[in-house]
Amino acid sequence: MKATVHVTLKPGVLDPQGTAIGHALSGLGFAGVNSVRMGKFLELDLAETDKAKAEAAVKAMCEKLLANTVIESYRVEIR
Amino acid sequence: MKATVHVTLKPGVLDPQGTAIGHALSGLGFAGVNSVRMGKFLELDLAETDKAKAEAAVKAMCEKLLANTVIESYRVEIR
Amino acid sequence: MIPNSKITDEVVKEHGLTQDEYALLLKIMDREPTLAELGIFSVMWSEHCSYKSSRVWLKTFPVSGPKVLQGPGENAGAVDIGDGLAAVFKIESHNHPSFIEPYQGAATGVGGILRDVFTMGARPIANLNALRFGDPKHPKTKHLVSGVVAGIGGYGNCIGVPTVAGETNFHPSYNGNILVNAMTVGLARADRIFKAAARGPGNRVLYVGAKTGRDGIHGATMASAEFTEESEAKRPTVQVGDPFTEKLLLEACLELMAEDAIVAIQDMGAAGLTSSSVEMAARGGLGIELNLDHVPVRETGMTAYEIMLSESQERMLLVVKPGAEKIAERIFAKWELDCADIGVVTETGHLVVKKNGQTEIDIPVAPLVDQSPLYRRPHVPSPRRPVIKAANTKAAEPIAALKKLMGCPDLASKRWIWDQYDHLVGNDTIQTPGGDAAVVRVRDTRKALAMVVDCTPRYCVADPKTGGAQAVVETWRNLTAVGAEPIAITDNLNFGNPERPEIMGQIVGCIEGMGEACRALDYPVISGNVSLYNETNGQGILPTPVVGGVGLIDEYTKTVGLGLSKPGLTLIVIGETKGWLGASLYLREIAGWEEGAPPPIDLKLERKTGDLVRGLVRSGKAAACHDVSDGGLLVAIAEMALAGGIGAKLDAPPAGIPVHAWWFGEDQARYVVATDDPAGVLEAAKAAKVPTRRLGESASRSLTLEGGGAISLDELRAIHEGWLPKYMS
Amino acid sequence: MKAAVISFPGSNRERDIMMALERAGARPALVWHGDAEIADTDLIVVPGGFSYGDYLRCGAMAAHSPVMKAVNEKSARGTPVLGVCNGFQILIEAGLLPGALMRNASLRFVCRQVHLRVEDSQSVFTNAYEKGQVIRVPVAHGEGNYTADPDTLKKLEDRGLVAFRYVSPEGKTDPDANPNGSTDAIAGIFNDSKTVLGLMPHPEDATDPHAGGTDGLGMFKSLVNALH
Ligand SMILES: Nc1ncnc2c1ncn2[C@@H]1O[C@H](COP(=O)(O)OP(=O)(O)O)[C@@H](O)[C@H]1O
Ligand SMILES: [Mg+2]
Repeated sequence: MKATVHVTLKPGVLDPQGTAIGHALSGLGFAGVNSVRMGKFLELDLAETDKAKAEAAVKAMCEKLLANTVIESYRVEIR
Repeated sequence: MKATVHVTLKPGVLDPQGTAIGHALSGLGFAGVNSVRMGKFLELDLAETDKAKAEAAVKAMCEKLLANTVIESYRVEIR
Repeated sequence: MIPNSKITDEVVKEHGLTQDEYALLLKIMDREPTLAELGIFSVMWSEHCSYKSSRVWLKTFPVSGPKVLQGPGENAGAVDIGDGLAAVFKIESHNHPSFIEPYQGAATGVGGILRDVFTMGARPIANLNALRFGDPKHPKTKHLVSGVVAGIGGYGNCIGVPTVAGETNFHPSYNGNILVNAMTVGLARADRIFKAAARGPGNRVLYVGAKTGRDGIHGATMASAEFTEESEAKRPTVQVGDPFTEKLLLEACLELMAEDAIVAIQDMGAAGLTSSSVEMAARGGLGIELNLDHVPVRETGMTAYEIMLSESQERMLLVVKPGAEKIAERIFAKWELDCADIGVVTETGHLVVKKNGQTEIDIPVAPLVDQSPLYRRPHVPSPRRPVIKAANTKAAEPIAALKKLMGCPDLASKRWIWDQYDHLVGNDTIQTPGGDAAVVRVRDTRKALAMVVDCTPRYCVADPKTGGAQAVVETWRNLTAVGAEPIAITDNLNFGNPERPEIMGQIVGCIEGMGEACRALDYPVISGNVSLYNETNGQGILPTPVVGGVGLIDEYTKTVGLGLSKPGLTLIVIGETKGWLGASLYLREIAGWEEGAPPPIDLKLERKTGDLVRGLVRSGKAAACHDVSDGGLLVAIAEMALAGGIGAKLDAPPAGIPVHAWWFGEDQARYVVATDDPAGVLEAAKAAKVPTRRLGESASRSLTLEGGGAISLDELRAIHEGWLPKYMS
Repeated sequence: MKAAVISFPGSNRERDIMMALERAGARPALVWHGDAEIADTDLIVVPGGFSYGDYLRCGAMAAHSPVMKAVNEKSARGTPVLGVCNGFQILIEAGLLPGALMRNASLRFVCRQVHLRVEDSQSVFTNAYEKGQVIRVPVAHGEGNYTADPDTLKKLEDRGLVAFRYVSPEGKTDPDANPNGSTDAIAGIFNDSKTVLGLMPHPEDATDPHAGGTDGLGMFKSLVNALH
């Protein structure tokens, strides 16, 4: 199965990268960008064939490694 | 409007980070992870209210800055 | 005033104030405070900001001397190094945040100490770090090591300040409370040191740097509260660092400082806008009025409470000369930083804070600062430990013991760590990590600064006074070993809960020992930091008073390292070896015994021995030099051999001392010198009345002990370099 | 020889490289990234550091700075351009050199002395070295893992456009000697005309006998030889 994981900063947590990208975009002449937030996107290819089990496993991976749950939240999708 | 951008490495481009994460996952005891690919995920908040225009603008941002089209591809969604 | 939102006992308690402290607050205010005012008292009277448990003892440190330009009390201390220049330095802890979020906690710790130094008008030239982690076998340790090291590197590398030295120990007492202490050394013009005292009513107050968010609100109170399981729930209080913004802030501030524009400048560290504005007003004996509507924020709907207590990083508060606002605006705009006029210096002596046209805070500054609680907490001295006779300890075969020691977590090479730190940027690093002290050149002069951090917690727990003195003395020795003249120290006192008399006893003992050593060596304390309540569920850390020392080298080509660079050098130990094994690393690692009184310190002897050694280095008589510390003589020689890639043939120990005590005893006031001119060294030592003994000669690519086996450098190196990478993989 | 050293927000080795140029007898001058013009110069240097914090992708934002247009123009007219570390990343992002620099294979920043083999001594950047010479210089980066598509790699090899490779002190390629996992141990490359050089290591931090040795001086001497 394929899993995708979105890891994003929790609301309110400073995102220096996003801020700098927003700045750079306006410097390049792109007007009207109010804000940019940057996160991570992971695609996992899993041997597991049971959807529920795959989801549980990926969530465990997020808690343990893929996301820093102190400042980040994550979203898992299984296909 | 809100735009989301997924920037991922093109197929065939080596992904050292994804590989390392895959290793780390198996080190943590997660079996059956065949491969991991890592990408970026951006959320933009735009002043533009026309969907087509917003999409065109964000695509231009990707071409110019957000993605390195030599090794990365991107996907834009507007909501 | 805005209406009061019910200050209950519960609310007061949540703010970390005792009933007595709250009563004092009421007396000062002469009315019930607003919640925002309570918040301000809470952070200003926290242990972290007020030093309420340690202040009476800190006053006993010697803080002056002919070279001291600025002692404790400002953002950082400063000493005169000649040529019209000053070395500015300080150490700071970020222990609790680093335990909760190791990467960001450590990174923002580095960011904070850098700001303390460049706030003084100094360009940072080097970073150091002192790290203590729990048992390597503890499930959290590896993750913490990896995050902390990446965070320190991530911040320092990006801002372009080399991280040149540090120390890293492991002990189960740090399982729930790691220590992350970061030190920065900077250079300033001696006649242009900037201070934080507000002057001139009517002068404008400017806010520059990053926008304010809801980061780390209550961070300062958290850093003073004992950890419980629940405190992990305070997680959203961690701040995220932005080294890129800090780099811009650094360059912009230094550019502005070159103009005649600044009256006072203070970084926003712990307790952010609160402590910076209060301290500026207090130091100038004046008031400050702030309008929070002008503070750049990155969240909507922030309250006065939140804005005043936010610990968002990379921000500065300035008071500028009349008309200088324009200069500041131009420079900050060039560096693409926010700069906002948020208030004015007043004559009222009050901190007045307005938001949406309402006065939310109105506190008399002088009593807030001067009447802050001060405790002379009860303390009991640590029980005396017995002196352990070397003859009563396990005698291991020297090569086997050496192998064990060189590969133990505390002594194993920390290359895996410093490889992740850019220790070269600037191209002034004359001695890189791996030696006794790092040496960094002073630009455009022939001088260099030597710098080091040290502490031996196992001595401090065994006998706080001796341990405190030893920490000071070890930095002094490390500076001496590279030929530097030690100038002054900064210190970071890391301890458990001061409300426990045993812990308070450790604090008092360590401070006493440190002060005594500083006085005897003319080596004053010019800055420092205190971190208490490093305790989880009643389990305190080992007492860890980290000392950061800085020394001056007049001619940078005349420093030596510890490496044996060629065969045929005579190795001589300077100082007397009696074979003291109590509280030694040998005893802990080989006999599994953390016991005994630590080696005594004789400060007169230290001084005499160090002065001799410094002379040997400076006169070129020493081709290599290393002080003898953890692990004793044989470990010191092994480190010299590995550093230079040349081994040694060592003579048999003298009669009358157990072989293992000779090689691994930790008697103080000793150095190993490698020389081309043994006669010259012995003569100088004799003139100085310092005992010496020939140890052997540098030779081949192995260490050979007469009558005691041998080991190749390749094998030794594999052991020494192998532990940490293997552990982290 | 005049050299223009470009400074971006977040650059941090501009002074190191200016000192190295001076030690070799050149006259360097700083140029601010916001400037649209570069005064008359014999050489352009894009120094190391963390331009724009290395956010998004290393070098991506700097590659769009106003000054980069001028760099492109001058380069097209033959002015030599040297990019070191972050400068290499910027030149790649700006399209002046092919390929990409990925996270180090270890995923860790690495600062240490490495050995490089000089693969070509015919360029303005390397004429003071011998072909095959091994030099010792430091690296300090987190994203220096060079990669390119097979066609590009083949072209680099066929046309002798690999400038330096990571090797053991004895001059052999060896995985242990490769600090970042770069394909074919590539440490630095030229453009087609060998007027642009990008490399990850820092020769500028090996130009002083008391701070890291002098093996890097050859690069700056080469430039002075060729461009005086
Ligand atoms: N966290 C660290 N960062 C940088 N250098 C470190 C770190 N930990 C240890 N080192 C370096 O490792 C060497 C050995 O450290 P240590 O055993 O504490 O030395 P000493 O016994 O002389 O005090 C020193 O050069 C020190 O600077
Ligand atoms: Mg030492």
